[in-house]
Amino acid sequence: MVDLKIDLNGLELKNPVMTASGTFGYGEEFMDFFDISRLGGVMVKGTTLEHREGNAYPRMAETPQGMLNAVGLQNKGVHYFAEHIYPRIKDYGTHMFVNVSGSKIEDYIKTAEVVNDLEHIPGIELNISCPNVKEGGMAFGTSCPSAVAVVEAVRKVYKKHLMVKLSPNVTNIAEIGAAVEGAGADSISLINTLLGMAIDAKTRKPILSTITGGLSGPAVKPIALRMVWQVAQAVKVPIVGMGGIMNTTDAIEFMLAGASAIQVGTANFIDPCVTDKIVVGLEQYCQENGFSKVSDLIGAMEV
Amino acid sequence: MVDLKIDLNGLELKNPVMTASGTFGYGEEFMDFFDISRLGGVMVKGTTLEHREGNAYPRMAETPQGMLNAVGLQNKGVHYFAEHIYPRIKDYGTHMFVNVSGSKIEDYIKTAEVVNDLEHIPGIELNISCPNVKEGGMAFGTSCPSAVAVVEAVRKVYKKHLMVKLSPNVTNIAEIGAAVEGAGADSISLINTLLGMAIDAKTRKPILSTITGGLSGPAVKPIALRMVWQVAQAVKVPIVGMGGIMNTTDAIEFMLAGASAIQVGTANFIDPCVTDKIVVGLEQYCQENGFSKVSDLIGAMEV
Amino acid sequence: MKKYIDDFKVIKNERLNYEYVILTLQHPGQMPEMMPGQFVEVRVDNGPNTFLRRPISIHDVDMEANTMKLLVQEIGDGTRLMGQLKEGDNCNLVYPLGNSFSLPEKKRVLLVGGGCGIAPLLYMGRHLVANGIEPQFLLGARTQEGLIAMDAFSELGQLYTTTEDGSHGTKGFVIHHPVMRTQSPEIDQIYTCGPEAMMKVVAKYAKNHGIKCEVSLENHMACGFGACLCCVADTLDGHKCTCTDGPVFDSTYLKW
Amino acid sequence: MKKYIDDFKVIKNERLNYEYVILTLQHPGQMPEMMPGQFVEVRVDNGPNTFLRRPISIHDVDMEANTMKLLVQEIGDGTRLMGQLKEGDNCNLVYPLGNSFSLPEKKRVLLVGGGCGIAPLLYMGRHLVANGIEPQFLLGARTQEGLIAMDAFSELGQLYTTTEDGSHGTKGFVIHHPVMRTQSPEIDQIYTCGPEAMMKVVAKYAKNHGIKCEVSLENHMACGFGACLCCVADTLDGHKCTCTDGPVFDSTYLKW
Ligand SMILES: Cc1cc2nc3c(=O)[nH]c(=O)nc-3n(C[C@H](O)[C@H](O)[C@H](O)COP(=O)(O)OP(=O)(O)OC[C@H]3O[C@@H](n4cnc5c(N)ncnc54)[C@H](O)[C@@H]3O)c2cc1C
Ligand SMILES: Cc1cc2nc3c(=O)[nH]c(=O)nc-3n(C[C@H](O)[C@H](O)[C@H](O)COP(=O)(O)OP(=O)(O)OC[C@H]3O[C@@H](n4cnc5c(N)ncnc54)[C@H](O)[C@@H]3O)c2cc1C
Ligand SMILES: Cc1cc2nc3c(=O)[nH]c(=O)nc-3n(C[C@H](O)[C@H](O)[C@H](O)COP(=O)(O)O)c2cc1C
Ligand SMILES: Cc1cc2nc3c(=O)[nH]c(=O)nc-3n(C[C@H](O)[C@H](O)[C@H](O)COP(=O)(O)O)c2cc1C
Ligand code: FES
Ligand code: FES
Repeated sequence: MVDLKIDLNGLELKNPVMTASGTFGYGEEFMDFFDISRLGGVMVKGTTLEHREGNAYPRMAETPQGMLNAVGLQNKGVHYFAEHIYPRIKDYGTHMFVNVSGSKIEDYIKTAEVVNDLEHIPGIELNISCPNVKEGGMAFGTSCPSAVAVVEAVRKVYKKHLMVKLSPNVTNIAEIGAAVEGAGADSISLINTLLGMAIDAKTRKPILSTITGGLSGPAVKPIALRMVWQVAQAVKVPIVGMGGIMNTTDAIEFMLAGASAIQVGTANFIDPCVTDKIVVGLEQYCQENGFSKVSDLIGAMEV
Repeated sequence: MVDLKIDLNGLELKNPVMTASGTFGYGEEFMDFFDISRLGGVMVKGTTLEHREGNAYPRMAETPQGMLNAVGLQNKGVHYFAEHIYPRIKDYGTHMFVNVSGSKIEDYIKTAEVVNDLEHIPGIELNISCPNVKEGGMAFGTSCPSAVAVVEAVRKVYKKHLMVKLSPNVTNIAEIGAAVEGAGADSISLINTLLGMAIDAKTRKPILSTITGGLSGPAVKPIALRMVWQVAQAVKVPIVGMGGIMNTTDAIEFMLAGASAIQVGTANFIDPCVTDKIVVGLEQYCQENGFSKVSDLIGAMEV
Repeated sequence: MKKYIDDFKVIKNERLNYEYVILTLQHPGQMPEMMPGQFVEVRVDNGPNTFLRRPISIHDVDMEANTMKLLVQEIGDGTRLMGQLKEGDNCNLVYPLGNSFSLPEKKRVLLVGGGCGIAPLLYMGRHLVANGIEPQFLLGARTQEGLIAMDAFSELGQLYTTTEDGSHGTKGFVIHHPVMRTQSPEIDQIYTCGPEAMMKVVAKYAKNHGIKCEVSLENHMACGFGACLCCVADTLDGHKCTCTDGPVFDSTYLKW
Repeated sequence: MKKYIDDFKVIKNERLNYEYVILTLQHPGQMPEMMPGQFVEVRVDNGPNTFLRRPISIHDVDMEANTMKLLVQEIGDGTRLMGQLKEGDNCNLVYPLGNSFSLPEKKRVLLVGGGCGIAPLLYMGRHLVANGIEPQFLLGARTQEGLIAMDAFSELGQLYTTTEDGSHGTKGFVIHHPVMRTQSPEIDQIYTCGPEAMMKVVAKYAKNHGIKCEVSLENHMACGFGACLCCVADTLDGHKCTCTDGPVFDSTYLKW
């Protein structure tokens, strides 16, 4: 009887649980495990204008309660996506969002234009925060002017829900949140990965081919929660929180800090059914704690 | 037979292993456990001009492979330190450094002046990165001009080794490292804690009295390593690396990334003898890997 | 008192009920002296979600057998992992930590406990007996289920109980027990440990009756031995560390 | 093939030597079919230093007993914790993952393994036998100690060994074994799994002799089922996931 629906600035999610880009493929890898139409939304992998091979192997290092990745936006490009993947995934019964990445503003615009024409894609997540590519990526997300420039440019061509994903590798994330809101974002998601590094003391070499990579998983949760809370106080648009969510309790914490919805990333690798369990868990929590709507949790932390 | 000595820009450490400020008291708490004169150095707690009561309880939250603290520089002030604590600790047989904190440049200067007169204190660590105080603290460490201002001011009055401790809560730490080097730092230590937050989903309240606190422990190690590596490439002065060091292997990783010495913080709480073990472990590693001097490890990562 | 760090051997894990166990730990050699009210910091191995040590009171000590007992209430990951320790497992302790209960000036004392807060009271009871003082215990719980280790206490002195549902002893909270009314004129000192709400009520009662009262706090700790300053209590002299200046405080010294 | 996530029961932990164990895991119900070359992702519980699952090859399968075997080499925290699993423990698996070895077109095959890379070759050997093909195994190790599970292999076919120190079989690396010279004209297909250096030499040898060669890679993985793109191998078609397009690749398809 709990109402799990979330209003994401006009876009309705059946519940607040989404998957994070780059950690859920196109959803297909998870279909053996559970019915993905039960999710509030799926964020497909980082999609760029052109085909990208990504970075060289090794791309992964395990860290204390976390992992570093340096995938580097491997994907076949947005045209391939529109032609070959979109037809397959459009009827999955949940919102399939596209995570749009690029190295130049021009690329972001063109990619967004292509996705804009895909009827069943309700929105994009503008990734201005990828730490794993040489040009662009995170650079856009680490200063207000560049963040505003790319968001404004995409806003002009993209007519549906425009979510903007922030980088945590900044001094003042609230400022950048406010700037992208001003530039036309419909919602703000955070956090992308924190720039980190791992060294093998035996070989005395970096573990990743790219030396540095993006840190995700429970290790970053305290930072992510803090940033969600800071941004929630600085903007009016809804926030989609993520960073280290492993279970229902974590998801609730993000909502209490101010997130309207949450994304689960790394946890999918360890328990491919985790998102389904969180949907169930949120309903239970609301029931047990007398919340008739899950949306009552948003920003409900008592300071 | 391994030479463990480190030249910290003219100041000799008997080995690279130091303790981190705020995690080792004045060393006395650890004397039952091991002979602290075996350490390369001890960084005493954050010392301010005036007596400070610190923040209200609760000040601590456990997080995945880490902890948040919000102690807020509780200490009796530098005059009390000089009068009552210094005489006790000055002959501990290792370098006793003082971590100097403040809310105003004026305070930093006055505190440094007092410490400058303490013959057996070989250096200070200028804490421009404490996230747990309302005024000053981290604010100084998150922009180049303010970091430069405080370092230059203290440099004028402080004649011995001036270590400057950087905040990780910034967009570009290399830039700030270079700036404080230019302002006269003899060495640079990093990282202080990352600003984080914890919420109790049961009570729907923040766990810390201050809502946010500083994250330390293994969770932050990948970020700390990356920052040490970035700063090492941007400056010529020696670097003292820290953030999540729990054992010898971690210490080696920091040295390979470019640190001349390391500090151990949170790990002291779990194994009060950990620093002693790292001293032994470093010697062993050098022996087993054919390094006659531990200083050969500094920046020895092969890219 | 000198602090140690040692691997103890678990020689017994006695399960009292679904949430309480008593661990008996044996020192590898000659166990140093420990005082009632002191605690140990247990390293929790194999816990992906436990990073710091866990503070646990010394429940009982047997200097001849070189053993100590810990009474553990399983409330989270760390205590649950302790509850799963098996005979023969290692258990690494930093100990003994904190100050201790003082001996009373006169002979009539009451020890008031609730929940896992009864843990230090047993060892204190034994200490009192050894010093010629007859302890009286007043232990409270929600239900009969929560009243544990009764036998050990009643061996040492008179035992009174309360339960919120009346399933054992007097119905209500410890403060409602007749001993509080009838005996108060004769009580010289109260020792209390348990939920903060309970201790506050007891402390207030003691103050009103001019009875000296020592409370044992269970503030959250990162280190347990004075290195982190995380565990502070608000006292008349400002912030004091629960782990070194406490865990036992005179209740009137606390800003409650 | 449909993937599952299930709690298996450890019914046996057989220690082969100081660094190898064979775990026998039982499915709670009817175990689904699995192919040789496929692997499982083991959730490592109780590991403060292990966050991700660990990929382990399917060493053997018994469809009637609903059991599978894993051969685990203890090289780090995760595999060491697996080595400590006891009868009755749960072991959560995501399985079966990856592609599998192909059946050869002709009948003469050689399976070349080293280290824990011998793991998938046993099940493949069984599969070959079931398909009327007589496998020959060539297993290499540094010393005799590293040659394990020999009996199981020799039950299925001819077994050759090499050790670097000559303590068992031919002295040297697998590539130096006479079978490589004498039999190469007759070998139609090689299957190899083990250290990358070994596989590369074997693959080169196969190429030079015009023999089809399948290699099984052990790239580091975060998910094991195609979701993260961390495990890529460099192939003629660019980056391919070792966990879904592999772990078995035709050696000529790899950019080695
Ligand atoms: C001086 C002292 C003596 C204690 N004696 C006993 C005893 O004899 N028996 C017993 O069962 N318990 C005792 N406690 C409480 C015990 O330390 C906590 O129950 C335990 O730390 C909870 O850990 P957890 O992982 O099970 O729970 P979690 O809730 O998962 O713990 C999360 C974090 O909060 C801290 N924490 C949670 N609850 C408490 C608490 N009540 N007190 C202090 N820290 C807490 C933990 O140490 C940990 O850092 C004592 C506490 C103190 C300070
Ligand atoms: C498809 C596949 C099949 C495998 N089959 C077996 C098998 O049957 N028996 C067996 O003993 N081992 C096998 N391995 C190797 C096994 O996965 C690693 O030894 C194990 O992950 C190491 O984990 P650790 O915690 O013990 O070591 P650590 O060094 O602590 O691991 C640190 C990280 O590196 C990864 N890692 C380290 N070494 C390897 C490696 N060689 N391969 C892949 N990842 C690694 C771990 O997964 C972990 O993320 C296989 C690997 C793959 C990819
Ligand atoms: C393997 C991997 C690949 C990722 N790829 C992308 C990506 O393509 N685009 C993006 O915006 N974020 C990407 N991310 C970041 C996640 O979407 C998410 O922001 C981050 O992992 C934090 O959430 P988590 O801790 O739940 O994983 C990736 C993360 C991982 C671990
Ligand atoms: C309880 C606590 C108190 C601290 N107090 C100080 C302080 O007074 N001054 C300071 O510069 N850093 C302080 N720090 C930061 C540490 O010195 C260190 O920079 C940080 O904890 C990272 O190292 P670690 O992960 O090894 O703990 C404190 C950290 C902790 C956990
Ligand atoms: S717990 Fe660290 S000072 Fe008390
Ligand atoms: S391991 Fe994740 S895609 Fe292969």
